[in-house]
Amino acid sequence: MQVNEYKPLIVAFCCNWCSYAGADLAGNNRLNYPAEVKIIRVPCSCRVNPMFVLRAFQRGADGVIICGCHPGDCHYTSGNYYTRRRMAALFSMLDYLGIEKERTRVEWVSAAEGAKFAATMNDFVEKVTALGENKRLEDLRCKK
Amino acid sequence: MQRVGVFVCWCGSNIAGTVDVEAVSEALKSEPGVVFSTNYQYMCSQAGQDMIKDAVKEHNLTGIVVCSCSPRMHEATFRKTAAAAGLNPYMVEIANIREQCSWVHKDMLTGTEKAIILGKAAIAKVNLNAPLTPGESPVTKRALVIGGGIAGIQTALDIADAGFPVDIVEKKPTIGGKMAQLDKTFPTLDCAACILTPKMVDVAQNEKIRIFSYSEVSEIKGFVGNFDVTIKKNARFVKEDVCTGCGACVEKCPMKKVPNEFNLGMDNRRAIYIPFAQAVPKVATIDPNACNMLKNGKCGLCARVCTAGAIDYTQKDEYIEEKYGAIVVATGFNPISMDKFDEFAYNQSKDVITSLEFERLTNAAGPTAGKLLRPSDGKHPHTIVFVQCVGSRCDACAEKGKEYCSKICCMYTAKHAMLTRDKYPDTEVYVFYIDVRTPGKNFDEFYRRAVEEYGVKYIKGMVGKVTPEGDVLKVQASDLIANKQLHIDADLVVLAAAIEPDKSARPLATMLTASMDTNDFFTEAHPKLRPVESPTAGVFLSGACQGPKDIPETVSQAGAAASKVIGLLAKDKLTGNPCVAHSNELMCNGCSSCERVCPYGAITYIDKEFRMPDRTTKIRRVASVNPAVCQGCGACTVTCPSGAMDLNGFANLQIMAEVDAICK
Amino acid sequence: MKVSYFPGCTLKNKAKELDVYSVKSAEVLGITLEEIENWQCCGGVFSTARDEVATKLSSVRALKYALDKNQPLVTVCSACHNVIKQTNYAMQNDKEFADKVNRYMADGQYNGETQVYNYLEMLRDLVGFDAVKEKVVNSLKGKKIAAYYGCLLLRPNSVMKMDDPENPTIMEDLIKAMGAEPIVYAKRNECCGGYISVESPDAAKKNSNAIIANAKAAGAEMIITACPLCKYNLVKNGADIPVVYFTELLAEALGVKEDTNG
Amino acid sequence: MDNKEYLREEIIRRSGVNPSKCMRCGKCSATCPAYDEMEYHPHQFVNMVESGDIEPLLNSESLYKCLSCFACIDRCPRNVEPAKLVEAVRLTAIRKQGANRMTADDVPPIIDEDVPPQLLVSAFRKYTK
Repeated sequence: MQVNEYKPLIVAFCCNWCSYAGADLAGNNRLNYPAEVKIIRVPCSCRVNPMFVLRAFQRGADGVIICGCHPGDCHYTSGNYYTRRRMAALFSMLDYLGIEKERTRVEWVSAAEGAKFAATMNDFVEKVTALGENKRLEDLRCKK
Repeated sequence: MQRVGVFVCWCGSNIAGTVDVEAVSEALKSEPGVVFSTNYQYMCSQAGQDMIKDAVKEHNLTGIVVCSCSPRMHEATFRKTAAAAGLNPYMVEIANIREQCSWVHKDMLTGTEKAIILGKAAIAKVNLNAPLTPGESPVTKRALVIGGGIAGIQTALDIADAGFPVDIVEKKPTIGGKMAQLDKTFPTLDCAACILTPKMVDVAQNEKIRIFSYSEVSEIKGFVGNFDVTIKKNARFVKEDVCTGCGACVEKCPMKKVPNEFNLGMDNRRAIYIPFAQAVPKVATIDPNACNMLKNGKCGLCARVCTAGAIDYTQKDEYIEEKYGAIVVATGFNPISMDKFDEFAYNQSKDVITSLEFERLTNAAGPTAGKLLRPSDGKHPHTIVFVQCVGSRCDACAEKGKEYCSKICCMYTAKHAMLTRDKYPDTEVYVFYIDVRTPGKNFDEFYRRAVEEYGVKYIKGMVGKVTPEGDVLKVQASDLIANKQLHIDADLVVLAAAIEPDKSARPLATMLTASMDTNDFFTEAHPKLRPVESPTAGVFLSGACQGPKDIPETVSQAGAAASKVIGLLAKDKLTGNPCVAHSNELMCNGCSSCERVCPYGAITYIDKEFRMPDRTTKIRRVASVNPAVCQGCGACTVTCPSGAMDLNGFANLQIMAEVDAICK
Repeated sequence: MKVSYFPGCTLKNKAKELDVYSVKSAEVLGITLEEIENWQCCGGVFSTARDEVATKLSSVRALKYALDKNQPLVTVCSACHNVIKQTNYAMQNDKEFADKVNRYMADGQYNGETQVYNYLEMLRDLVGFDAVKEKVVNSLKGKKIAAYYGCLLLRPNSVMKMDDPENPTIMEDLIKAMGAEPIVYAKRNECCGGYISVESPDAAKKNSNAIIANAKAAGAEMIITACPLCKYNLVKNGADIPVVYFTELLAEALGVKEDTNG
Repeated sequence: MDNKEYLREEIIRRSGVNPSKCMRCGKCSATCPAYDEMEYHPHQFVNMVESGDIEPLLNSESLYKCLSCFACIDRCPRNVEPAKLVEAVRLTAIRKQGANRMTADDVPPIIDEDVPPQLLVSAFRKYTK
């Protein structure tokens, strides 16, 4: 029996049109990925405010992944391009603050890529697990 | 505080097999706001839905959380249930504990644990939900088609056929566009005029269609269903409703040396002219840059010979305002200028021509009455070299040319080559190609026929230099298969010039707030699934304004655009998606950031009066979202530096609450 | 106005007409060509290789000299023009190359600041062909002159940015300004064969003959050029119409040719 | 990295050219004034460098036939700039010891009274290191 095995906390933002549907497809195909991944549905990956990512880390998340439609396939034409640029800037700032680059990721998952979704999540969780708990941005006042 | 009801679905064993539904409904009972929590075998069944309705009444619920399958599956179902129970449908949140929980996890303990967290997140969100009502706007049942080529003609005919009035705005004196200039059409070789002119007549005779020829769109305001458009009708100095198109004025006009644009300047027209015999409307137009009467008040011959009294030298530009429910862009294409490609000596020899000029040279109504004669000396050419991909498929960094394939050139070049060999078997025809691209019905067969039956010499390679010398064109080219440099003495060189969107497209896109790519082609709302719609609601795309297209493709896209327009005009009212952005005017600083990122042009800035604390009023510039146009992507909400912009249904606080619930 | 002037190797012996008449004509047009002190040969051909540094240093020194005097740099010979302009472009756009070069520079760094003009560009952009026209005292009216650009004046266009590389007009405009009739022919921007006449005189002959034939077919009575090597190849390969440097005609039109005879 | 691969990288680095941009239209060879003198033509240079087949080019006379007229550079629709590849390969060949193609002794027979210094300077630039 495994006791006290470290389980990271992962927040995944998925756009409604591609990645959330991709996650559904992973489910339809019964493709396993760790339960540590919790998905929040957003209309478009560009709806993800850097504030949300910071909040997640502040509240103790160990990794944040943002999934959107592939470039050129955005339901709203250009939203994922904004995501790509915003998050590149945010992640490099987080890296500077000590949130390792492996803890943050933007991934393009289409509605047909259930397998990719599961594989991405497995890989991401594995990487974050290897890094261990995130203590950098955690707000101790939030700890119960 | 909301009064939330939680309904955990078993989905048979789909959920209940991996998630302890009882434990979930029990655990969620103590969440803030939850006043009722239960579980049931099939929540989506009639019995399950009735259970929800009853609970709403019994416990006075103001919010509902269903822990079930994906919201993409049954969100709509449960919203209807809520509405039936008298609740606002947007007070429902779904926790996806099937696709994203029970189906992907095997262990009961982890499944249950995760389902509880997902449930908590949904409860945290629904606590912040507010009732939303979709906006409604009326639809003006009239469509505007901009551009009167085959794309615009077909779209207008199809819309009119469904019973809606359509206006066509065409900047030239006649509709017909590029197709009217063509000789034959591939791959069937039927004559362009024979199939186009009956359609032009149909347009003219259709009671539902109005043609604004020699006109341009000068202003567009409003949004889907409610566009206010100003059309500028240029003065043609001929009363359209009086002119009979008899042509007496044209015959008598003494200004005979005006380059004829319809024949691409290869012959001349008069200062008063009708572009071609089958023009629609068949009305004369005076070219103010050429007419002596208009320039210096001397002449007036046309007015004297016009028995109908249609000539009016004092006519002024006229502005017409009209309302439309939908706008179709059909502005078409033009061959690019050959100025930057003078290694082919287009500007140095009259006998180097573009393919469109070749069309006119072989057209029975063209400057040579259909005889293939060299523009320089009127002699029959015996050796013709066709050069493909002139200006197409160029590197983005190159200073000339276009990056894309112009798509139609391979086929029309094969057509030109074949027709030349058919009519003049004594003519040697060379085609220099990089690739021959013929992906269309009967296209490759057509090209093979040109090679195999008509003996057209296709050479894999490119022409490097054309040197006019005496009356020959010395063509230096490569033959990559033979690994040779060829030197051909040609009589005529025909360049398959790349095509580009019409220059009027860019300012039009600005007026429409429709997006364009870097090549000035209009962007479609979705490259695969919404190919004839612009991302801007109510704006549709027809023909080559969206990308290079041949006639069959243009016509099918025109029909598709028409059907989308009909679908829109058939509605009396448009119901919007209530999950749209809105701006907090007190926080907005008027920076325009949101306006710039909005792909739909849904955001405008208005000057609004605000009461200041000292009881004065102040005018401030603030963002205003048009809910009928906004599609709810949320790009603006993140861009807004002051946090004034938020999105209904996916508000900052709601998402933050979800994050908190998950991270607890 | 004073400008730095890079004459180049051939202008001091075989192509004196280019050098002397350039200076004289410019003087008439209000520009003083100040010859760069201790200039060195440009090398004749620009090596496009990014790691070829030493062969470009003489050009950089000339450019730096002009920068120190705060003057634009003017060349007449097509080859010098080509090498110096391409070197200048590399100094502006290839950081790695510029760093290497600057390690050889004795006093001060150079990063492509100098503006380089060919004499023709100087006439067009600094003097203006209308101003040239006003100064013409011996109109060349009636002469049918074909301008021969060769390859070095115009290409690569992304660097030279002198004129339309396929249908240039700068020399034709000069011919018009001098009162003569320009003859336009397509081979005016084709290569004469250049230095290949060392190894394969036949190849140079073939190229040169095609150019002469093309010019003559268009009605040329005379060919003008800015490049000594072009002139050499055309003349050596049997041009039966005169081939002269454009500066010679310019001096004639401006009435300063007699002064320099002898 | 084997020698073949190294050579390829070296040529690409030195020339600054990306041969994979070529779409094989052959316009460089169509426009080349020295085509007939060459064993390997401009489009073949691009193709052979791309596939790493550089050895035959190093031993070919074609290296010394390019006139540096830059016509292929200007007219290439894909901005591949074949002449830069020719130059880069030429330098690889000629920078080897003893690979100079021309010496001072070769000059006197060439000279006649009209030969401009520019001719000799240019020839030395292209035929020697």
